[in-house]
Amino acid sequence: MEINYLIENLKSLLIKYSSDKTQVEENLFELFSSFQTKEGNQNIENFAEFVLLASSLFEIKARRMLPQDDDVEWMDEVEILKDKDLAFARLLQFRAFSEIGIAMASRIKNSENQIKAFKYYQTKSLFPRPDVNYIIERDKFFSVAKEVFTRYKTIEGFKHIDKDLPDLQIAIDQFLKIIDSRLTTSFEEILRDLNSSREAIAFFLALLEAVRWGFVKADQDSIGITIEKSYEL
Amino acid sequence: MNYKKVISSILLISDGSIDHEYFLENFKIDKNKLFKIYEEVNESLKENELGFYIKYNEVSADLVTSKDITEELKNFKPPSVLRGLSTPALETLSIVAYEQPVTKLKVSEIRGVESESSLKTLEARGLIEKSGVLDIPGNPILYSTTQLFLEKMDISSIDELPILGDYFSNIEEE
Amino acid sequence: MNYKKVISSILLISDGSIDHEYFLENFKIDKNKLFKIYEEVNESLKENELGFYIKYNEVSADLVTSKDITEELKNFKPPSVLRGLSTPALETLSIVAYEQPVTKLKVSEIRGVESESSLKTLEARGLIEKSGVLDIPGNPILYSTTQLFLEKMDISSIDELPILGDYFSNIEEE
Repeated sequence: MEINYLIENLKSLLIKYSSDKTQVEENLFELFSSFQTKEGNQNIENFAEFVLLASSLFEIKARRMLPQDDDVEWMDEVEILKDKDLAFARLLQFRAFSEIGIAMASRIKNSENQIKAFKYYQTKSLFPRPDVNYIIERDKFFSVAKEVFTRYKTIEGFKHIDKDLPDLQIAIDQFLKIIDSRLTTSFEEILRDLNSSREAIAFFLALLEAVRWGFVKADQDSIGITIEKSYEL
Repeated sequence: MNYKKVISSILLISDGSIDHEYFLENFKIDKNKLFKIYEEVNESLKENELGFYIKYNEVSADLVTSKDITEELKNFKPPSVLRGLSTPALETLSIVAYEQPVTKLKVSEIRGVESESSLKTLEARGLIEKSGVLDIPGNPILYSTTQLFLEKMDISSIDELPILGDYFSNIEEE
Repeated sequence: MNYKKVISSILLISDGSIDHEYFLENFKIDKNKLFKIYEEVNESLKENELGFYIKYNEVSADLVTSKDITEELKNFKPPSVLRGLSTPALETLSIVAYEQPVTKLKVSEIRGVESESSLKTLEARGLIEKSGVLDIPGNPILYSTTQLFLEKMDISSIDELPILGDYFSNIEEE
């Protein structure tokens, strides 16, 4: 039940976008209030994850990455910035790099299928000691040590970096597969086939990404979010 | 000297790939001859159905397993350099790759968010490194991709990175 | 499955020798068959004059360089790609230095990333060594720094490493 409430809230963040900041703020406030009322909840980790995702969504939202209604509201907003062209270029640039990052990752994954010979230890019997020319710069060594232990001390602060979040790429692939087979569907319909809140989150993010890339169009009405395959690409 | 024998075994026990330059200098042979030796080794390995071969590009060579047995080797596969890397980290990696050398500020500007932790994560993975400082007040640190990044991308220099446009020729049509 | 292909490549990428048991269990073959495969691989390697072979005893097998080229290899020490120590290697080295004896898991935990390959690199360079096992289930290997490390750092014992102050002392309290 809680999770449904959260998803509802996230949906309003996504779809009911309003240039009125207070709307977004209210939504976030509600979202966070709902965590507070769950005092002593054992699932605090799940919620923490959710807050993280919610804030990522909010961030994406804040960057106006999502296409708005027909009146291209975001253009007006870009106008507000001193240098419209620069802002637009950056927007494109960001979209580009975001996509390239994923393309590069799949290329790296592919190349990692070829595993390298690892027999360096055999040189130990060939040479008394590996004769590798290197020096350890003391200052660098200590500054690295300091940095790594500082990081460890504050590891809570950026644990999310390595946190085992749902694999977005897999979710996107699955999501697009569903869209390809159904052409038109709704977010609710997709949720029905899922087994866990984690998957729901992943699919929600996948929906965002797909909208962002222009693979699908999403509309919200009183029933829910309708998703339609986009043929413009 | 039996080059085939010595070169194949050096590739076996080397830590990482070996620059062609190393063989050319030590064995006083030319690049054509060296590539011919690689090819001879590879033919032998293939004919005899051994599961590895010499993979080489314009710069270096190494012994690696064939792609067609990836599934069977999965127990021996080292953890991926990408393990646990988030989308933000990948974004940051792509910006460093294409804009290098690049400062933290520039990366943050492009992404629209503070990018220090992503840069640190990528640096700790060995995918990027500090490559110098910018000659302006404050001397901000410049980041570049590493040799490991090239290896992982399966290219021999950053000039071989695909042209940006190739990734998404669709954007302009939107 | 093409056993020859898979077994030869597993031996290529393994870190150390592989117990026959591993192949027998995973591939459901008997020891005779396994040894026959080793011999087949060795024949192919020998016929084609490649500089390595499968060396095996009653317990395990590994792909090693042929004895007859030991001399040549001594003259041509394979160069190391990582001539200096990369940031990941330095990070790992500093953790081993300050936390020794320490397991791979602990190192990975502190760094926040899988650290196996860095440990291997440092071990291969003689800067750290296996110094025992932890007396808990699974008996994880403990790593410590070596005499060479002390020499490189120009200190006579690890007690001479500078105290990292707050950074370090707080960790133990956690």
